[in-house]
Amino acid sequence: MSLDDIKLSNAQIAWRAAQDIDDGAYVNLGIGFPEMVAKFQPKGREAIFHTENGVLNFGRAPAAGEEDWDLINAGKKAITLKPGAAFFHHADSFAMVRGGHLDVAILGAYEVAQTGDLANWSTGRGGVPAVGGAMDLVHGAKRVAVITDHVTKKGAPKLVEACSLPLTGVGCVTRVYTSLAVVDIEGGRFVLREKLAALSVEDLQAVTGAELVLPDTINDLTVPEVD
Amino acid sequence: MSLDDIKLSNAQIAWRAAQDIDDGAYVNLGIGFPEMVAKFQPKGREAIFHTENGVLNFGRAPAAGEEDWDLINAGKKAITLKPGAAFFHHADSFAMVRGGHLDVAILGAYEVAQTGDLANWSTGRGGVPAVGGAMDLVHGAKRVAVITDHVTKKGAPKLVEACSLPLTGVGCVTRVYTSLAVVDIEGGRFVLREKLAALSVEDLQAVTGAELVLPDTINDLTVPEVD
Amino acid sequence: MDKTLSSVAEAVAMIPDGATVMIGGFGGSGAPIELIHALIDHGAKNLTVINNNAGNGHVGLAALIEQGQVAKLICSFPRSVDPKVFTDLYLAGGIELELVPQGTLAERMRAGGAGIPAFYTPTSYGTELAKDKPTAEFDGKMYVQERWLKADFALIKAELGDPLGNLTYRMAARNFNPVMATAAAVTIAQVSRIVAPGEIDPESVVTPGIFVKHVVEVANPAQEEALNRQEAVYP
Amino acid sequence: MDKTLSSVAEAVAMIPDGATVMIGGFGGSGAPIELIHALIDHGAKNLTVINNNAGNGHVGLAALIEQGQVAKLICSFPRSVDPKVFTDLYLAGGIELELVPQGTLAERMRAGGAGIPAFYTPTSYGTELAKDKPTAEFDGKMYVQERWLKADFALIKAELGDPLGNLTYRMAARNFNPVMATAAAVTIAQVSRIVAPGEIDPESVVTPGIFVKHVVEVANPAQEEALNRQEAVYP
Repeated sequence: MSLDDIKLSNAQIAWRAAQDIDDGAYVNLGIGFPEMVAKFQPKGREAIFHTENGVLNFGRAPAAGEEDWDLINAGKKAITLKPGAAFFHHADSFAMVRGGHLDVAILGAYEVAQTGDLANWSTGRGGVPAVGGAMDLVHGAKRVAVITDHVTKKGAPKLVEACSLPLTGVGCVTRVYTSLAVVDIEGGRFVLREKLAALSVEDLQAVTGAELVLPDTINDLTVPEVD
Repeated sequence: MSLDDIKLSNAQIAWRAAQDIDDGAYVNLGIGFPEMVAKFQPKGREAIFHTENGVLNFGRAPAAGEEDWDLINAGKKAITLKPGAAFFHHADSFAMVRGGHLDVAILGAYEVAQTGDLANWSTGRGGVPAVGGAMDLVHGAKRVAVITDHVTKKGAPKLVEACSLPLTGVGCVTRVYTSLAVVDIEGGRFVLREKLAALSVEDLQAVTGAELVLPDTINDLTVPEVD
Repeated sequence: MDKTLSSVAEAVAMIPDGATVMIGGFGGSGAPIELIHALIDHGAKNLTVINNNAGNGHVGLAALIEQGQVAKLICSFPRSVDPKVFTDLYLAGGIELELVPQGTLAERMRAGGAGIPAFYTPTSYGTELAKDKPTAEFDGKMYVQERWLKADFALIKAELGDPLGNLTYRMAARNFNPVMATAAAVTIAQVSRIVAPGEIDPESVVTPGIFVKHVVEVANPAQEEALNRQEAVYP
Repeated sequence: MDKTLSSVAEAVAMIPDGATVMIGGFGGSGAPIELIHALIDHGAKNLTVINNNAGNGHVGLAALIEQGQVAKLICSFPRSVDPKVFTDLYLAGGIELELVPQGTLAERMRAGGAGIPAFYTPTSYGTELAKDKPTAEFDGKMYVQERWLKADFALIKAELGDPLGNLTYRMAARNFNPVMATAAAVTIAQVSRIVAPGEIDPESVVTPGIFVKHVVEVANPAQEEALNRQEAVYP
């Protein structure tokens, strides 16, 4: 059995992360893959999305041709407003982030360490460095979660004892949603909460770069087909 | 000749201070006596007044009975708005003060030292201490001026070598308008710029608690009758 | 999501003894009189209150102090025309006072709301209010280090509010209210009118709802200055 | 008082070689394209530019960089879909880069505008962007000390402006513009429309005029994103 045959798609990882977002939660979704989480809010719940460039309570992308390029998100994609939106400037926007007013931030990762350290801004390989709001977003949100494939494209673990890439933040991540499992970070350890039923703990441990702590209850990670 | 016979009234001191305020200057006038300066803007000039509690470009007091008590100045007196006014919150208001955006702040004084130190918030005699915005206003304005009687009610100098009362700020005052003279503070010395014509330099020095530096030109302090 | 509550009594019921409470307003403008009076009725004691002043007359904050509910006051200017309640209690040793320059008070709250644990300001350098505070030199000038200021609750007064907690204010009644809204764990706003989401232009929102936990409508709110001119007393 | 100027050329004529210039905008929204293009025409060189990004395509900031007028860029995110101009120059060693986390960039400007010479933030603690910066512990948590950021000029884009310099913005084009307005010695705002004093509701003013030195009307301003979709090139 290849991991590729059973692993969750990005959309499925985003779906799983979305299930943990409460109604009325203030949420920032990182640029790219994390933006997908907004699509999968459970029925009856409505989170309020924040974007660093100064908008609260934005909605879906407008239809092609309907874009107003003064109304964009941090990924520079066109957005729309929901009723009860607000505009504010960048300093106020990051006061919301850094001041602990967001309930959840969901980010991508190159590596996550069992200490909660996150590396997601630099591959350390030269070129033009760019950090954006990543180093701010990992601080202040009540819960900082990561969504990621469980391993790199080359099969190397992304959940590790210590990050090898330049850090985005120290001890900031509390939960990781991967293509194979849901793992909490508690007391400097990875604690396995959910895993795909088709995968043994041993197989999961084999593709994880640090020891998985196994609590009494490990739930099946069950995600519908979504896209 | 008694000083009381020739000295300027408070209104006249305020008039003199008003002559140094440029058209379009952003000005904060301290509570009480300094508020009087607004009355004496020279014709053709219009300063923009700032009040700590979050208003720019306010005007005169409304007629009695016309007050709206949500529209007040830092002295809690009712004010009116001029066209082009703006409201803002307290942190933004003191960002204007501390950030150096005001052109002039004019304050009262118990004592001013030749070093530019100001004491104007506490008589040091117990009771309930209260500082308000005084310690903020002495920092940031491009020019911090004081208006004051030249001596205390008991005749003691208010321009001194070093303040004896609790300080409001260190080295912050650059010009003092008194009931007898206009004195600049430069390089830790009082430099006499203007004095009442009826008063000799010696008589002025006698009621001043620190040496007055005498430049080549000392102008007459000439103020019309005003009230 | 609907952050509206049905009464000021319900809004303040959650405030326990010993809480730290920011109360908006500058003098009488922007003071949430109805929330304060509800807090008097509620009876929470041993409170630390943060306000610019110490109340006036015998309503609002002055009344809260008069009822003996305030153990400590953090403010910039506890003197005023009629500060008798606070003055008498303070001189009798019945209430603790932390005196903070007004701009520093506002900036400490702003820092609390913005996740800035400490900052440097020229304000109060070389004065007795900077005693025992760390200082540092930047670019040849001396500054005082100040810490953030946060609270368990903020009681604020706004003009319009919507169910998401977005707020506008009325003229100079804005003052400390938006800053306090950011610095408290639980911000409770009394508003003159609750409107539907979207009725407040997103460009004109002063306090975005993320800073507000509860909104309660108080139509035609009392104005402290007006009450005092009528020599009102609460309760 | 009338802060209006008659043209963008007049507005930027005062910017000398070697100046530090904040330029508003986030991506294409809120970028003062006409002011930037006037600055290209003006030709000031050896500039230090502060912006969130490094420009896109061959207009606006990217064009200013392409003309070789920028010696140093202070920004958070110099990568984008079409960052070729900056990338090529940077990799060739032709432009200096100071990389700052986005929230720290905004807060450093806010501090510059507010007279706060330094502050502590959790952002970047333990990362290579905090290398050589002072750190301190508050309440058991570690923070990095950051310094204020100021500029000689700010070129910003607003929606309405009046002769006193009061400004409003348009949706998310607000972004860094109001913060930069506070942090520059001379702030020059291009606005879509100049209105009479009082036409902007005092409750809705976002940037009070005290922060603005000059206002110049640019009706129907270009939008960077739209220009780039047309593959526009300047000059």
